[in-house]
Amino acid sequence: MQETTTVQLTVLGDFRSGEYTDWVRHRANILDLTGWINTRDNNFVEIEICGNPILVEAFELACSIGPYSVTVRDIQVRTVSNGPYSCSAFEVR
Amino acid sequence: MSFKLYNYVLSGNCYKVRLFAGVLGINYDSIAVDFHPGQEHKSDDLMQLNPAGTLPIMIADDLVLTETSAMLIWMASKFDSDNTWWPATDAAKTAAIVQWLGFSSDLTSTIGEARLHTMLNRDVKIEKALADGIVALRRIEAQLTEQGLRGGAWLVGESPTIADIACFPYVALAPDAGLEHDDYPAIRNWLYAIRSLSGFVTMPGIHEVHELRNEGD
Amino acid sequence: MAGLERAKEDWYPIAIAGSTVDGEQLDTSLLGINITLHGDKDREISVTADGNNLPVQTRYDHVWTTFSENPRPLFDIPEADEAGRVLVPCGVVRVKCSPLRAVENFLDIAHFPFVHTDVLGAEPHTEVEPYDVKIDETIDEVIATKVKFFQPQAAKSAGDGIVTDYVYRVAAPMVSILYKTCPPKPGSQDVITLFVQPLDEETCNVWPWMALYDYENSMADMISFQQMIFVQDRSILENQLPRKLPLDPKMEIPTRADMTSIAYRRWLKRGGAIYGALTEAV
Amino acid sequence: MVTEPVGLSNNLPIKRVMPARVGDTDIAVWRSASGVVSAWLNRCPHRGMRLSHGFVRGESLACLYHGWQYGCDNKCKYIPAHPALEPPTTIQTMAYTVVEKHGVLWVSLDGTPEIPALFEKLQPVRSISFNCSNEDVLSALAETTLTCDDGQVLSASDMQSQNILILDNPQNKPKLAVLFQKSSAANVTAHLLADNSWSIDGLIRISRWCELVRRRAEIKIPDNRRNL
Repeated sequence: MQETTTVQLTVLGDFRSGEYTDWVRHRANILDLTGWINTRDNNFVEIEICGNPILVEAFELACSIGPYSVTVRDIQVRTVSNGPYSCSAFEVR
Repeated sequence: MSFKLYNYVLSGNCYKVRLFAGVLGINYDSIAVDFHPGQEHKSDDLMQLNPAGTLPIMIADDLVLTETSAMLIWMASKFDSDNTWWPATDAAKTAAIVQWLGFSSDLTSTIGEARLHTMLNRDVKIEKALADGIVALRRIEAQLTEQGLRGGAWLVGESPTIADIACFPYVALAPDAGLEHDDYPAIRNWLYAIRSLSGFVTMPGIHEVHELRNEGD
Repeated sequence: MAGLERAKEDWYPIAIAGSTVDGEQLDTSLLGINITLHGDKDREISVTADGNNLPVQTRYDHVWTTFSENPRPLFDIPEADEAGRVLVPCGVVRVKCSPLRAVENFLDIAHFPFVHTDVLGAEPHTEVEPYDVKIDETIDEVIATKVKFFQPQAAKSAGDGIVTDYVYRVAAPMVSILYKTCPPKPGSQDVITLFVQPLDEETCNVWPWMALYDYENSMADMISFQQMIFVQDRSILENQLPRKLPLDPKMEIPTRADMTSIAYRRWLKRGGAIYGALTEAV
Repeated sequence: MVTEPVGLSNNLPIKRVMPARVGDTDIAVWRSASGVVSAWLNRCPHRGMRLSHGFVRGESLACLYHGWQYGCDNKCKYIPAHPALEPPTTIQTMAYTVVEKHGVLWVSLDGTPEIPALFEKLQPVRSISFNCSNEDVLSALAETTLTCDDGQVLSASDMQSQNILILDNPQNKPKLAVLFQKSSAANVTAHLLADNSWSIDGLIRISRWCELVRRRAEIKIPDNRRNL
C-alpha cells in the first residue's frame, strides 16, 4: 500500500476558454488520481486531489501550466489530509 | 604506456583507435586536440608531426602513424596474442580485411564529411556527401546480409576483425548526419554486436549498451 | 509567424569573437532570415540582413546580433569578469530541434544516468531530490536552486564521484546558465552556459561557453569535455517528437523531476516567447 | 487498414528494439527477454523521445532519455527519477496490434490484423528498402529474372495483390515471396522469403538480385525526384 495525500489547489488565472476543466480531468485520469474540480468563475478554480504524493505533485505541476488557451497566474496548494480518501473518481462539480 | 594518441573526442577516426584499445584492454596516453573550434590540428606543432594535418596521430614505438588502418594493424600485431583481429598468416582473410580498411576511408569521405557539415557547420558539398553516404551504407548492408545468410555476424570471416573496427564508427554515427539506420536491419544487428563486445567504449552519438547494465532493475 | 516579433527583440550569438579574418564573409541564418557576418579591418565585425546593418556587440567571447533597434538588454553574467576564471568558448554544434528544446534539455538532470552515463550520472543513482524553482518577476528569469545530483565525473577536473550542487538560470528564452560545484576550488562555482542561435523554429546552432576555475587541464581538454556532453544530448534532441517545444504538455507526463522544464514553459508562455514552440496540444 | 509487414522476425532478436513505419505512423517494435513482441507509437509518453532508441531490460522497454520503463502490457513499470513510486497503470504507451507469422512481423494500426495465409515453410532472406515508388519497383522486377539452384528461371508474374508478389507456383508452394511494405510515394521496403530449395549460394544470389532490382528501379526516376 503506497501512501496517500489529499491537497486542495486554488488556481487563479484566466479560464474564459473553458478548456481547463476537461484538461484537468484528463490529467487526473492519466495520473490515476481522484477528487473534484469546481470552476467558480472565469478567474478562479478550486481543485481537490487525492492519491500518491508523487503523482499529486505531478498533477500540481501540470495544473500550473494547463492548456495553451488558459493563463494560470498563481496556484496555491494546501494539504488537507494524509490518509485514505472517500472519492472514487474525479468529478466535475 | 603502449602508445600516445593525439585525439579529438568527436572524431570517428580517433574513435577507431580508442575503441580498439578498449576492446584489446590496453592503456594509452591521450592528448586532446582542439580540432573544433580551434583548428589545432593545423597548428605549426602538429603540422610538424603530421604534415597531412589530420587526426588522429599515433606515436607508437619509434613510429609516427597518421593513417588509422596502419594504427589498427600495428595495435593488433602488437597486442592481440590470439591473432584473430588481424590474422596475418591467413592470406584470404587479410586481403578481405584490407579491402574493408580501404572502404572505411570512403565512409569518412561521405558520412564523415556529411556529419562535419550537419553537426559542426563545416563547408561541405552536402547533397553529394549524403547521396554517396547512402551508397556506402547499402554496400555494408549487402555484405552483412550475405554474411548473415552464411551464418556470420561480421564483415570478414566468423569473428570480429579490424575491418569491423574500421567501418563501425562512421556507420554508427550516420544518424548524426541525418542518415538514419531505419532501412538497414543487418547494419543494426552488426552495430549491436560490436557494442556488445567486451571492452567496448562509447563516443558521443553512440550510446552505452544499457541493456547490459542491470542496476536499475 | 507566431512569436517572431517578440523573438526579434533578443540578442543572439552567431560566431566566436575573433574567429573571422579580414574580408571574410560568413553566411548564416537567424530566426529564418539570412544574415551575413563580415570580418573587417582590425577584426571589427559587421552583420547585415538584406544589405542593412544590424546591431552588433561582442560579449562572453561571442559576437551577438539582434534585429531590433531597441533590443532587450543582453543578460548579465557577473562571474565572466571575475579574475582567475578561464573563459572557454566551445565552438558551435548544429542541432535539428527547436532552440527551446535545446535549452529545456540543458535544464534537465534526470537524464544524466542514461545519456551521460558514468560521467554526469550513473545507475542506480537516478533519484531526483526535491529542489526549488521560481520565476523571478523582478529580473524576469527562471531560477532553479538546491538542485543536487550524484555524479561520477562532474567535470574534467573532478576525480571520484561527488554530489554536485546546481543552480540554473534561464536569462533569455534561448540562453541558459548553470552554476555548479567546482571540484578544484571549494566554495566557488563553475559557470557553464548554453547560448542558442535559432536558425529557424526547428533548427539551431548551440554555442556552449564556460567560465571555470581550472588550471590543470588544457583548453583542448575542457572543450572536449563540454563537446562530449553536448553531443551526447544532440541525438536525444533530434529524436524528440514533436520537433517544436509543446507549451501545452497534454501529451506528456511531467513529474516533480521536470519542474524546471514546466517553469520554463510557463515563463515562455507568459512572455509570449513562442518562437520554436507549439501552442496547441499534439 | 491493411496489415503491414514491418520486418523479418530474425532481424528482431530477443531484448532488442527497432524502428518501423506504417504509412505516416512512426512505430517502435521490440522483443522482450522472454520473446514477447510489442509495437508502440514511437514516442515516450513522458517527454516525447523516440522509444526505438530505448533499451530492453527483461520484460520492459526503457526510454533512453530518462529511463522510464514500460512492460509488455504497455503500462509504465518504473520511473527512475522516483524509484519508490509504483507507477499507476494509467500511464501507458500507445500500443498497436503486432502478429508474428511466416517469419514476418505484421503490424495493424486498427487492431484487426489481416495476414495472408499463403505461406508455409518459407525462410527469411532479407529486407531491402527502395527510394522510389512501388510501381517503379514492380516494373524493375518485371524486367529482371532470377535463376534457382535447379536452373529454373523465375520471372515476375502472378501478382497476388498490391502488397505481395509470388514468384513461381502461386497456389501453395512459392519458391520466393516478396512482401511489400509501402511507406510513402517515394519509399518502399520489400521483405523476401524463400522456400527450402535454395542453397546458401542461392540465397546470396537472391540478395544480389534485390540489389539489381533496386538499381533498375531507382534509375527510373530523375535525380531531382529522388528522395535522399
